[in-house]
Amino acid sequence: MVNWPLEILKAFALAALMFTFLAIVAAMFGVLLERKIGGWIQSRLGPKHIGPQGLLQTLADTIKLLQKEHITPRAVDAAIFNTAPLIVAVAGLMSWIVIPFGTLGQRVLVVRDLNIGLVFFAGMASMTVIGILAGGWSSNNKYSLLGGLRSASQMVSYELPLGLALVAVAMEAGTLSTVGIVQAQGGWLGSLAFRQFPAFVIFLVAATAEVNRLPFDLPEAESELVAGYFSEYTGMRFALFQLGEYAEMFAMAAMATTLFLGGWKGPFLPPLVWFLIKMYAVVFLFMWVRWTYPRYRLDQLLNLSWKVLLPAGLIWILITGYRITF
Amino acid sequence: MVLVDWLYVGVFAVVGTAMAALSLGIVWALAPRSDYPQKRTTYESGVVPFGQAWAQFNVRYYLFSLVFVIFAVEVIYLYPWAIVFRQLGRYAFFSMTIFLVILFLGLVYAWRKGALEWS
Amino acid sequence: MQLGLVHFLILSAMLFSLGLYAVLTRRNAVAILMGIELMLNAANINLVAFNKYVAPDALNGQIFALVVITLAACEAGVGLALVMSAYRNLETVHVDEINVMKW
Amino acid sequence: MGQLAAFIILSAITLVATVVVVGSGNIVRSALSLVPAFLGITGIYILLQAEFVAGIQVLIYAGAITVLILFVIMLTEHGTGVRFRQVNEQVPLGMIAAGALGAFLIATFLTTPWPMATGSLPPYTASQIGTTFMTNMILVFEVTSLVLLVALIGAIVIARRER
Repeated sequence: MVNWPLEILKAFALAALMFTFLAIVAAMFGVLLERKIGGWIQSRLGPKHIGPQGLLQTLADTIKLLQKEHITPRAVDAAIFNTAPLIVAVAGLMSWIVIPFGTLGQRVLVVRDLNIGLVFFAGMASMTVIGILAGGWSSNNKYSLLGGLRSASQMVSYELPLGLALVAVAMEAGTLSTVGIVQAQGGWLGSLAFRQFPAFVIFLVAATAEVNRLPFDLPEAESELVAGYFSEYTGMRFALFQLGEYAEMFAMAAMATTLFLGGWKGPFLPPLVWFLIKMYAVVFLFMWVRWTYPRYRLDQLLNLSWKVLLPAGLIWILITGYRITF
Repeated sequence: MVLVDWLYVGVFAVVGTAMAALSLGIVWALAPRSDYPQKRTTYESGVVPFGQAWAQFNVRYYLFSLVFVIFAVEVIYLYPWAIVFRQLGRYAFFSMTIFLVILFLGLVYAWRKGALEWS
Repeated sequence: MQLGLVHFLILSAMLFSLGLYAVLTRRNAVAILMGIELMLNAANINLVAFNKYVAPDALNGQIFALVVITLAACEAGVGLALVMSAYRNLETVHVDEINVMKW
Repeated sequence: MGQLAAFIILSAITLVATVVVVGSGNIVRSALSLVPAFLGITGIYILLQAEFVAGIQVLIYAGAITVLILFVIMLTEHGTGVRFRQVNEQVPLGMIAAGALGAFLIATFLTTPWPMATGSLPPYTASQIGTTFMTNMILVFEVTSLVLLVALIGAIVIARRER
């Protein structure tokens, strides 16, 4: 029988560990990586002064954010105003439950291998939309409301191609559980990126849009609407939105590795190292795209999702089905 | 056992909210509080805010979320089929093709009727 | 006390009556739609509970719950389309003000 | 024993959120508290070992329908809606009717002897749901796609401005 108190204890420890891991790796290190890579691409240096090679820059930022005052504008719906960043941060964290990091001997390093892993992951991605709408609405500010609506309609339109890419992978692997999918992929050449290349492209494009990253970050673009849905948020609440966004970005990169690049499988290095290499490769791809492509206008952006990605996803599912059944 | 998996999910939600709220609590404890009316006005790039924020827009936002709901429902029917269609042979594939073609008609209709236009 | 079928039925009865209360007493058409969604959810809980306790061999209850979720999505879509077009023509979403048959 | 505790916590979350949905004056607050209500119901489905339906509930109800409702509220609230009286004059009547129905339902649930079965559900429901959909529920499956198509076309015709 399941020893419940032990399981609860393990769950608490794992949750605390995962949250700190995400706060440090995804948020702090991610932001630093972004600024460093941005600098390198634009042939400038990026943060350099705090700590060796600027490594402690985001740590200093976090400590600064912890001391900044929370300004709550007048006539704001305080309850929703405060819970919106929590929703986005927790949704970003919870999508990490189903991601397998690697194997230690026989055990797979995954928090819990849910057997509807992909559906759970898609569900958590759709929770972020609720947080963004709540934040946009409760800030009682025309710009944040508009930014919230535009960002929500963008994320909503890109959830469908994301779902279709997940379905294509589920068809190939025959299971919804992420660990099963990684085991279904062969070694280096057997990974799904080759057999499911269109689904891989759709997944990457939809993931970039789902996380509101350039070239799809119109709703919070500097040139557009002040600061989109979080223009009223200051200090730590703003940092929570950022934490949720970066955690979601890293989760998308980790999911792309798990589904398409063969997860932790690789010839020589230990599995965990392989997983991190592939994940950071995809993160680098996201960042590289950010600093090279111009921003899409909102109607081009929505047309791309509805008129290109969605039909392509549907047709690709039919092709995969045909290929597998015959 | 299935329940243990979802116990982890529940504990993750609770601990995640607690730690995020903890960080907000630290700020509430640490941060200075100097409160005066001008600071609390909503941010309008310096202009004094006028009118209601809830300016209502036209119907295109609704149409996008409507088409999203219908196709989200379609995607959930794809998940169970995707797992088992391999063992079920051809007719399962053909029945799903009919399903997808019918809904593709819906997408074409929405496309031609301008429900997907942003103008 | 073991978790039995009756617990789930009582919970769904409570949810159903709360949803019915919302439908009967709310003025805003969207709030009425929310009440209907709650009532549909209550029915879904019953379906899935019966499927587990009374007829566990075939998953008919859960499949029926999935179809009910689909219909709830369609109903919400069409209902809100009506609310949108009523709002555009009558400038109001309060149901007791929408009492003229031809706008 | 643990399941009963989990059931009590989950139904408490659901009922509190439902009371906020039903009773709140601010329409957006009641729309947003639909989300914890639906997530509580997802927990109930998990207790009933309906894992796939729980995943779908999160995806569709909490993710799609609530977003649709929020969009419509934001499009139809011209800022003054929040101060309008949200409740019509039938409150006492509505309360009595809903309370009576609830009491009647609970009474019938408690008294009828439910034919408890001894079998147990398969742990992984997603694949069996897929098989059942494709084998003996094939008609339901195809008709649902027609229903979706009709709902989509109907909603677009109603909502779109007549050019």
